[in-house]
Amino acid sequence: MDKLVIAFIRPEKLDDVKGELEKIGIYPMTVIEVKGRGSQKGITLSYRGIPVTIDLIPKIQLEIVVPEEKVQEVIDAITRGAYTGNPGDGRIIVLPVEMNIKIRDHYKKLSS
Amino acid sequence: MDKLVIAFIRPEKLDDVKGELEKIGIYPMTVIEVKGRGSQKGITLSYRGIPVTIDLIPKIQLEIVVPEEKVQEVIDAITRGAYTGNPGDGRIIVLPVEMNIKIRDHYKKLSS
Amino acid sequence: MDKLVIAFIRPEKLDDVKGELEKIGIYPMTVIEVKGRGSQKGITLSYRGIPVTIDLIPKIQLEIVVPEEKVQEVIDAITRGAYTGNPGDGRIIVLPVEMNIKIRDHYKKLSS
Amino acid sequence: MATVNPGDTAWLLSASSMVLFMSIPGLALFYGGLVRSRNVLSTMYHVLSAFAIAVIAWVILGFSIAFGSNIAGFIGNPFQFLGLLPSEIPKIWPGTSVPTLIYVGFQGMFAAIATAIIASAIAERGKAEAWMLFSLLWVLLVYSVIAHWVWGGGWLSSLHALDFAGGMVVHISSGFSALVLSFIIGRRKFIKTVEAIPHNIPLILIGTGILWFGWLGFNAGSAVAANLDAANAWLVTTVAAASGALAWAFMTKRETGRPSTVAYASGAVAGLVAITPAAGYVDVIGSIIIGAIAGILSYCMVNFRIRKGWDETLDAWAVHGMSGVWGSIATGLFADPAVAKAAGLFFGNPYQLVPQIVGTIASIVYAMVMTYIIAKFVDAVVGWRVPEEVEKVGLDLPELGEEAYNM
Amino acid sequence: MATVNPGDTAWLLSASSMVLFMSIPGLALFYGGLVRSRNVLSTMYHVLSAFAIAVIAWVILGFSIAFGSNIAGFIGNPFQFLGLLPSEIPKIWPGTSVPTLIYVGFQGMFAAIATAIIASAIAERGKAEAWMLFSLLWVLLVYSVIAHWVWGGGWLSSLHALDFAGGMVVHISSGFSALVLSFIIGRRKFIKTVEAIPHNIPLILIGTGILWFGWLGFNAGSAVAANLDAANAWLVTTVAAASGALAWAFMTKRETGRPSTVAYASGAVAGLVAITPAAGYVDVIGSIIIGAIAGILSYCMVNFRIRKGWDETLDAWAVHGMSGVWGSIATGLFADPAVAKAAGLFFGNPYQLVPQIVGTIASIVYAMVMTYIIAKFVDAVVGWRVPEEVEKVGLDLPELGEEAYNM
Amino acid sequence: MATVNPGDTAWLLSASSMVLFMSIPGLALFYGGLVRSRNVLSTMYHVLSAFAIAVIAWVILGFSIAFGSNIAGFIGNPFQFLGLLPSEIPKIWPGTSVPTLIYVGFQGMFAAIATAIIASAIAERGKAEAWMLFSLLWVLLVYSVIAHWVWGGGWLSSLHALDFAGGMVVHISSGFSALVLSFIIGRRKFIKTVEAIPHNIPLILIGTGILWFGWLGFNAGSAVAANLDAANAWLVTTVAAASGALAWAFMTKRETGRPSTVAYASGAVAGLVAITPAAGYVDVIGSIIIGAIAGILSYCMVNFRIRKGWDETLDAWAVHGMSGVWGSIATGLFADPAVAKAAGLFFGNPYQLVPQIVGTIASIVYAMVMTYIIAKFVDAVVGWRVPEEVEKVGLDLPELGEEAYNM
Ligand SMILES: Nc1ncnc2c1ncn2[C@@H]1O[C@H](COP(=O)(O)OP(=O)(O)O)[C@@H](O)[C@H]1O
Ligand SMILES: Nc1ncnc2c1ncn2[C@@H]1O[C@H](COP(=O)(O)OP(=O)(O)O)[C@@H](O)[C@H]1O
Ligand SMILES: Nc1ncnc2c1ncn2[C@@H]1O[C@H](COP(=O)(O)OP(=O)(O)O)[C@@H](O)[C@H]1O
Repeated sequence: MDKLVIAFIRPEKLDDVKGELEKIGIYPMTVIEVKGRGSQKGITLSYRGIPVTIDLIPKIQLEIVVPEEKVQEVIDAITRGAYTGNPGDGRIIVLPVEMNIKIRDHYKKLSS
Repeated sequence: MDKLVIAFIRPEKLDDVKGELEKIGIYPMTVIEVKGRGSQKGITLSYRGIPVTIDLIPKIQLEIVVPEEKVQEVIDAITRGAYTGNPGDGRIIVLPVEMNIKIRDHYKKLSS
Repeated sequence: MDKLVIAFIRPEKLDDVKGELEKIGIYPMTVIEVKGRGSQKGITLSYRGIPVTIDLIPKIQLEIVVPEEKVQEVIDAITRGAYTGNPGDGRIIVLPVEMNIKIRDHYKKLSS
Repeated sequence: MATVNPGDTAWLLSASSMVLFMSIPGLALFYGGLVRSRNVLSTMYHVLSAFAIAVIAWVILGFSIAFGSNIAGFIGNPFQFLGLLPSEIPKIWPGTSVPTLIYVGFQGMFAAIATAIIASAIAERGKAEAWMLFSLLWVLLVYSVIAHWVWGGGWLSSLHALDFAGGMVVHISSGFSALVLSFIIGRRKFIKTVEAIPHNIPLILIGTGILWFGWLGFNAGSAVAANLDAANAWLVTTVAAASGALAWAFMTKRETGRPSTVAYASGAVAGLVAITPAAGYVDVIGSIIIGAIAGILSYCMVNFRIRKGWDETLDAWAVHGMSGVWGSIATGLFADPAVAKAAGLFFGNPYQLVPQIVGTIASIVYAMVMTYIIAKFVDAVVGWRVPEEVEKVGLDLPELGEEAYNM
Repeated sequence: MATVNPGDTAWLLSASSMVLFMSIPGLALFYGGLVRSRNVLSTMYHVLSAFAIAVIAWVILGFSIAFGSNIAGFIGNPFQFLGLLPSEIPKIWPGTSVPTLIYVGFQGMFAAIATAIIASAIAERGKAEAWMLFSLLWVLLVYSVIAHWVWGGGWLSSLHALDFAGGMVVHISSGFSALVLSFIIGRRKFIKTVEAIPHNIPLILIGTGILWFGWLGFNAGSAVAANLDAANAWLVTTVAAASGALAWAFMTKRETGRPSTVAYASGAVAGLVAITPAAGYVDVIGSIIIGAIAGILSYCMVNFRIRKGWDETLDAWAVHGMSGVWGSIATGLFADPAVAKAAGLFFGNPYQLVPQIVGTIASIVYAMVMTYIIAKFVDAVVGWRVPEEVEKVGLDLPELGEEAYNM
Repeated sequence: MATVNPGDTAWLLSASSMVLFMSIPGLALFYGGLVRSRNVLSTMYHVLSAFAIAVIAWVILGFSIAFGSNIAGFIGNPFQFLGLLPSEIPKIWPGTSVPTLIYVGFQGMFAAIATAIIASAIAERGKAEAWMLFSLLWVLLVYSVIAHWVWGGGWLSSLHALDFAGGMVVHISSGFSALVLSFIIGRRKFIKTVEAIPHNIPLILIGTGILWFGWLGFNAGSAVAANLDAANAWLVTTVAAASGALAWAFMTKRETGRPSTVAYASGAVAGLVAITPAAGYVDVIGSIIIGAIAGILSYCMVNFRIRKGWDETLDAWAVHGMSGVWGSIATGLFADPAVAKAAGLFFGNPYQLVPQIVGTIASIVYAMVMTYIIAKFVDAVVGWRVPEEVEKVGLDLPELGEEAYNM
């Protein structure tokens, strides 16, 4: 069965992540510009007396549908590409996919 | 097991929803700007003779990954924050999550 | 049980897809502007000597929550609306939904 | 017979163009950037439509009301230059060395922007139709009349009230009219704060730059000649704007720990407003002080209005109205006889304050009363507010059938 | 000997700058806002590149073709002012009181924007290289020649055709050239409608404001002096634009129940185009009518073109071409002898219509035939269209390696 | 006694307004579009705040330093025109026919934009407070002094160095100051390349258009009269910009297979910079060459800097500094005695190169040394860099409490 891998990563690491995925032969993906915060609750900056909280920081949400057997490889590749060692490196979740249909193929079936 | 809670809410209620979630100790989240319509099929405005249908209205899609036991609490908190009593208040769905990996932790595992 | 149908389609086909869905009585939906690439690995254009790869092309991600029994109908409608016959027509996936809550209804339950 | 002076005319042609540019697209951008993205076009349309209506009304009738021969100190003969028929107007405007038609154009740009400024009051909730009717009536019944009082030989000019480029005529009149209108149309629904939520600050800053640039034509053009007065007006305008911008940014930093670009922009406009009536009379040191106090004053007035919950959304009152009052009074304080013939309190002439205060009060009262009447009339005839559903989804799509951004 | 008049020169320096501003960035923004976001840069680049090429071509050769001594009524001596060597040109342009070089500059800005307007026809599908070659040939072989006919002492000026600021020379020539070019390059693929889909309406409105502002230099500068004619041109230009904007907005409201900001913008441009040939000859009342009819006419022409499925994408033909025709004819109708020496039909002189109609037809025919030849030549040498894949993904990335927005 | 010439004054009023517009919002947009979206406001604020500070500093003290009576060839008497008291200044600026105050204003706009250009060096990492202090010191201690040398009767003017509109005074001084400052503040962290990543190219192009438009006032206004020199400056400025734009676009195409709009914009600015010192002296053919070489040179310098990893982020050095050097030298090469009295190498006078080279070197050395001292002082007193966390999330929110876009 296929899985939907969703990764929340830093925008500036997208190219690295894409590179790592290409190395393992994974090309298809969907990219969404999102804002997010992790368990750090946002960053509070106060270097000028009055604090400002920056709690939603631009992130990239990456969605990749892959066959189950590829999931671990994909996770590893994303991790290699997205890692910096600082808070905010992100998170990867995997969801079950019940059907995965290519529109062009399905259309042919429909119209036949 | 973790769950992915997805809520479709009004943009202007995001701060309230965040507030309610903070009250129950939930900080991490991802926010996406989307457009949507509910079961009302969009709003048809016709006060000037020729109707215009505004069918896709800006909404916020909120994504929160939480442990199963927190799901109900999260749903309640979002509901409290998002409610106005008018059509368009939105909807919350819960999806199963099969894996939930923090990139920094996983990297350490990989490289060890 | 409900399902979450996610379709990745061409932006210019959104209206057609909406039309097909309306024909079968499906109105509610959420629309996200995303960028994506399919199995073609992006398009490499090189008509001027030095190639440029356009690998992430604007797409629309459509999200529709429907009861299980409607899923096939929805997939067929999306397919009819989104099809052009060229690479890039897109893909539809179906995810299981464990809970589906309308905020207005839930609020009433909470406050009663 | 007088002849056209090409130098003066050249400057007035440029200056008039610059003042047009203040409205189209300057003010439209400034206001448009301040609102939410679903209301940007309707807000810009308010400015654009008011401009076009005011221009047409001005050339047909308004100029006569303002500059026709004086009737009882109150208005000009409305039929004197009706339609500006070439046979009925002097070739050269009396008392100047420029063609009448560019004088009409220059003054018309003032009438148009004054009208457009009032759109502040109806942002995110006002109906375009109501607004367009209001614009037509306001430019003829309010603007043209006050212009006559001050510049057209009316009673305020007899009192020797100083208003170099329109502190009373343009800014007080429009700012206080906006305040009245905001009460008649009522607050926006579905908002948490009566503060504007800017959707696109670079747009605001483009608008600010265009306003500043155009204001140099506005003020220095008001000399109606390329002469020493114009040069003085040019320099003090620039200085007062810089001073106002820094003052407001400083106030914001004092309160929140940070300056801001919107603070800078608002302060620049406040400084520009305040120097407007004074530009031909005060010196550089005076202009630094006038600008700085304008920035501080309008900053406080914006906060005051927000605390009160007044939804005069884009602050025409706090910025144009109140800095207009300050500038009109300040002219009576800082007028330096070494610049022009007039002296203010700080240069030994306390009497100048009298016509300044009288003119200020008269402009405020007349503008508020007339706006009340016109706005109530428009409410009865057309109705001011869009339906609630429209306000909720934003005005651009239902009012104009357009969305600003389709990326 | 003639001396430079500083006043006239001051105005021409300003006016020339304003006309430059119309192209860079005015027209580029107007066009750029009208297309989809993946084509905005390539569309802007069409305007930018045409401008630069036309400027260089003009100072080297074009000015001589247009204003060199008359050869058979058809062109000027192309070698007369080649490269504008200081030793070979008069210091002051004969018949004016301004330096030759600013006259060259002012006229060059006209040549450049006329060329850039044609980019309308190739939006979202034209190759930059082909376009740049086309620009070079068009400005020399079409623009400069028609400019000679009308303003350089050519045959149309002998017929006393009136074209104050370029209704025939600039707008008819570019508008009809765009129509021809749109047929040669063919329709965009992958579109559902030949209407433009604006990705950013505030950009369009900034462009509109800049165009309007600059047009005042364009028309009032065409008096080549800061005089009564310039003042008349300034005022009627402003009024016609306002009138055109309201007329088009009104038509849109009549049909769809709502006005729109793009309607307003288009109408303003139509009004500006139509008043261009007339600005030195008609009075204010005439300009209101000319502007309003231009707004209505171009509105109908846009709809006509869309119904026909003609992909003259950004409406250079419907707006510049057709309102240019209307304005050129209207000059023969509304020319008021109280404004300048010329009289039109409504002022008792039906004969003025003859050169107006002849000039209009001649400009249309010459521009269309020559554009056909040049465009076919460019097609053969470079090819007009980007590959299909490029058209599908938008031109910005493949043609320029850039994306407009990276938020 | 000298009287005010209205034509010259008209032009200077317009030109000064145009130069103001170059900074507010021209340069602010140009720079703002080049950075990432989370730094756009802080970058624009650098320009805005420097402008306001420089204006105030200039009218109080800077003008005296630059144009007060000469002290030892090095600076002007700083107390002579302190605060520009009307009683202490001549009505008409000696040697011109324009009011002193507009001369002050015109020159002040130069001081302000020169200062603002340096903001290039601190983009995406510099603290607003440090920058504002730096601006104040720089405009007084660097700009005003070099302006005195070249234009205020100082030692470089005694050497007959030619700098028509500020190649040395404005562009070399600011460009090389930016280079020094970029080393003192250090590279941005968290970037992969020292190239700027433009978040909004249409903003850059609006900025470019405004810069080009304003530059015509900058260069042609430097004639301080509406005369033959101004006309020459106007035309060669336009031509050099077009030539530079095409040259840079061509270089980019040569290397990457495509031109680009940012290439065009950068090339136009490079051409404008290079023609600045030369505008009153060279002919049209000279300007085509000067512009083209400027485009190529600055293109190479940008690439050089990026290869070196120098984070002079928005290329003030590569574009303003290096094309400023080229233009200053080129004036000594291409000055055509048929244009003005001066002749360069190619017109038989090799000696003009001496003061050009001396002036260039002196400006570079003085600007670099003084900027080093001032920047180190500011570092010690305020500190240049925002905290790392701030740099990571972008400066707009933490420094200004604002986000540019809230769709
Ligand atoms: N529990 C969660 N639910 C939804 N999104 C999350 C969650 N945790 C993290 N994210 C997303 O991942 C991004 C990066 O998270 P990150 O800051 O790396 O988490 P942490 O601080 O725990 O390392 C966040 O900005 C957010 O978009
Ligand atoms: N079935 C659905 N599938 C996908 N999205 C939905 C669905 N129902 C609602 N939404 C999202 O939730 C938003 C709010 O829905 P809402 O209008 O509150 O529904 P209702 O009208 O039934 O109360 C919509 O704009 C849409 O984005
Ligand atoms: N495996 C996948 N994972 C995530 N998104 C995908 C995947 N395959 C396709 N997509 C999305 O669907 C869009 C259209 O895909 P498409 O190009 O039609 O695939 P194909 O080339 O196989 O037909 C892509 O741009 C991407 O957004």
